[in-house]
Amino acid sequence: MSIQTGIQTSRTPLGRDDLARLVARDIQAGSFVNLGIGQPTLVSNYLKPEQNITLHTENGMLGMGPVATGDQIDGDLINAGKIPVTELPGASYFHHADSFAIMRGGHLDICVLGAFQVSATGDLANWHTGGPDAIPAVGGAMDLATGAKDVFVMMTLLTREGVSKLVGTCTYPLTGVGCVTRIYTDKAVFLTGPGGVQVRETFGCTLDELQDLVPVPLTAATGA
Amino acid sequence: MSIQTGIQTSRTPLGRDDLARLVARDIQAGSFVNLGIGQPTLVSNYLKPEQNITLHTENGMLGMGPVATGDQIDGDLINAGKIPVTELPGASYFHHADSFAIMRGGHLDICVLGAFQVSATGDLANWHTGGPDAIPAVGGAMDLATGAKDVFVMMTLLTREGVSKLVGTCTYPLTGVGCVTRIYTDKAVFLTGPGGVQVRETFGCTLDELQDLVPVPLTAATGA
Amino acid sequence: MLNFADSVGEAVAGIKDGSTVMIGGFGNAGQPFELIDALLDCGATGLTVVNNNAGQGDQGLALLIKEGRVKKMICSFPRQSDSWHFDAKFRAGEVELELVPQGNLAERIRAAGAGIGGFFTPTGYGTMLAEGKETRILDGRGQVFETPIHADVALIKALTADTKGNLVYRKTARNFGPIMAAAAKHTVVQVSGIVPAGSLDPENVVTPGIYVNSIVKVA
Amino acid sequence: MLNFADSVGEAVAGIKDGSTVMIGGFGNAGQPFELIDALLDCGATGLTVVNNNAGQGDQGLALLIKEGRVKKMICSFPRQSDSWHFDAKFRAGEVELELVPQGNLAERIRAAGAGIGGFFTPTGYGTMLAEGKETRILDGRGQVFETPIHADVALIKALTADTKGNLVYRKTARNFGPIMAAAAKHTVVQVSGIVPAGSLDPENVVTPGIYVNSIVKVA
Repeated sequence: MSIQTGIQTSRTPLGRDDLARLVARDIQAGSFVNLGIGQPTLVSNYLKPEQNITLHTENGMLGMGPVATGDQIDGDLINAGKIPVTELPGASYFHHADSFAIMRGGHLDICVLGAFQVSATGDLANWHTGGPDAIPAVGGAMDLATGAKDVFVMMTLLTREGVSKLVGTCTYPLTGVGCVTRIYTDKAVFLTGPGGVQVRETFGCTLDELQDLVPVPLTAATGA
Repeated sequence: MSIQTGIQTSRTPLGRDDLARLVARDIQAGSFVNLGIGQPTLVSNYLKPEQNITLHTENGMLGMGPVATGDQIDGDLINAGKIPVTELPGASYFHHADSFAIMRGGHLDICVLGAFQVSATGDLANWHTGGPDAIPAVGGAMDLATGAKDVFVMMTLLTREGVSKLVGTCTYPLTGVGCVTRIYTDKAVFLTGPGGVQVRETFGCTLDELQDLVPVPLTAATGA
Repeated sequence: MLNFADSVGEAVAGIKDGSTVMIGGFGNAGQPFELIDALLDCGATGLTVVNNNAGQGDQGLALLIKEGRVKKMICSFPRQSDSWHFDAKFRAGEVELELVPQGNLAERIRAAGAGIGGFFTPTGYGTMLAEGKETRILDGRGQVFETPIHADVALIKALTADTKGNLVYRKTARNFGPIMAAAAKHTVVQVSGIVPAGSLDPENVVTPGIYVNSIVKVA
Repeated sequence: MLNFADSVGEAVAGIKDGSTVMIGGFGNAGQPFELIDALLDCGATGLTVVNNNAGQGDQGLALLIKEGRVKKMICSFPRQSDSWHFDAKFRAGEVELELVPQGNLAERIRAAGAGIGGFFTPTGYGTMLAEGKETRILDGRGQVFETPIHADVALIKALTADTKGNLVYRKTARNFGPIMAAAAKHTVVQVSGIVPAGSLDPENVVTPGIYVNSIVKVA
């Protein structure tokens, strides 16, 4: 499969499952990956056995398997979303400091996170609306954002109100500074980095149409 | 056994084994203890099973047993002095950072160390002669001196040249500052602390005779 | 000195008003429910509680908060669909919250047990959770100074203890147990079973007995 | 990507001149003798070596030092009765020494693996090993600022690996292996046996495979 430059690869926007399938396809074989709670969890449905991906869950496990069903359900074996899961051959358990050392020490190849906003320079906001009455809760979001070698964001490009979540500067409280390397949305895949925001591919829109939706300058990616 | 105040408890100086027996007797039942290389190792010969002492060795073990002999010798089971040892029921192994966390986190009740010099305020010098041609080597001495709840020193009171190793200020490079709580010597047991140097008991000399040997003010201990 | 308690009540009896209490568990996995219930029964109040969350539903830590025993929560994720008791107390200004990124929480607890006086970490740099904290650039990255979290007491759950206090855990229920045991002055453990010293393989001990003060078997 | 090498030579082939190489072991326990011999054979020079000691007798690390491959040693205990090669090179000014208290060595290696930018510790405070270092009073104690030790390569020895790279060790041979595996960009492990994934109990894995890059079985 070759990825061409800033091209429209789908005539329609991608649904959540298609987006998850795309992220799964882009994860290099042999990678160690943490999938955030929510939409990123869908990615696990599309990882292929031959990719030999090892999933990490920050509550203390490598080699996490699919969600547990029926007799598999074991209260002592849960993921970061507190959902019962299973273990795969070659799994390992460790305590919380060792588990976060894996994340914070830069050992995860990729983490996939949801987002409220991502800035043109890769700042991530995904933990707190900043509302005056909101009770803040952060969990492991900042450790994942700061620690993984690559941080992939999955989100819809626009809010329900039609406002771009890809922004010049985040208005929501930050999770991490300059940490996001790729943004997977229903309308396009963006690469963030020193060269500004590049568009790898679009779904159901042209690059020009995309630019009209997004308040930061876009260029076509010169390779991915 | 009751310990009286600053009294002469032996008519002669103590030999190395008698001193080791005394230290062993003074270790409270149930303690976790690290015995330094050299003279302190002798203490293990006099610990009684009913004391239920657990020995730590900083290369990565709790529950160390006696020195290995014959078929017990196993190159993968050594102590900090690199001598083959044995394991007792209830032992555990851990890596170096976890092992030193035990020492540095204040979890050992007692460590027993040799010394070149101890100051009146409990400074310890036991790792380096400071000679211009000496190659320095520190090992775990500073971690033990700084980390254990109580640091007991075992040494002869005088050098071969007859100079007191209990000093006003150490002239050798320090291992730790204000860390020593007790000094076991052939001539006396000293307690160091905010109240200055107190003598718990003497061996083969009176308190006055001891004071003549030592360049720091001594008082009789008011209790131990 | 290691103690084997006959009941959870006896195991938590020494907890004083105003104590800092670490409570293990992530979700229900590894939560020492019986010890938390005993803490509620023993009446200690004015507590600072360290836990990943701030109580769920109408049980355990949530009840402790509801009853006004908790002066301050140190946690990473207080807001959950069923954290209504914390939510109410927090909005009423009746419980203080120190919100800590989960990895900083784990590392700060680990630092306390390991005798580390403080450390720099990139986690939280440039965010509101680093406001007012010392920062510096190290290894080319902005980093935040974080300090150890010590506790008077840890209440944790393990699978099995031996008679020397060595512990093994089960699957993801291990979570905070080992680091909290090391960070607290007094560690109380509830276990499903107690075996003679020598029954656990020394290679597989997760928490050495040196970190454990009181063990109680719960049904 | 995890690689199973056919020989120790293949396993160390990528080590470049000027690399920082961590070598596991304390005394002979856990020393990866075969990997060190292969490092000697591969010819890499100008190395910074991190090990608890600085070579013993006429083998392994001592030979590497004798042959002038080691520019700098970072260790806690270089002086031993049989460390003549290091002694000679050091007195001749041909090898640099960074002497580190053993616990600081372990904690600095651990910090590198855990993403800690630096930490304060009481160990060494007020001694010549803290000279020139930043200090501050924390928790009422003088403490010294220490920085992580990263490495390009770690050479370690474990007992058994599974096909996912998970490792278990044997007795006190565990020592520096787990923390060096996490601190190095590339970790090479010599093992006595390799078993299929699923053969090691997930509760008992000491080094998860994420830290391991190359595995070679030695006789």
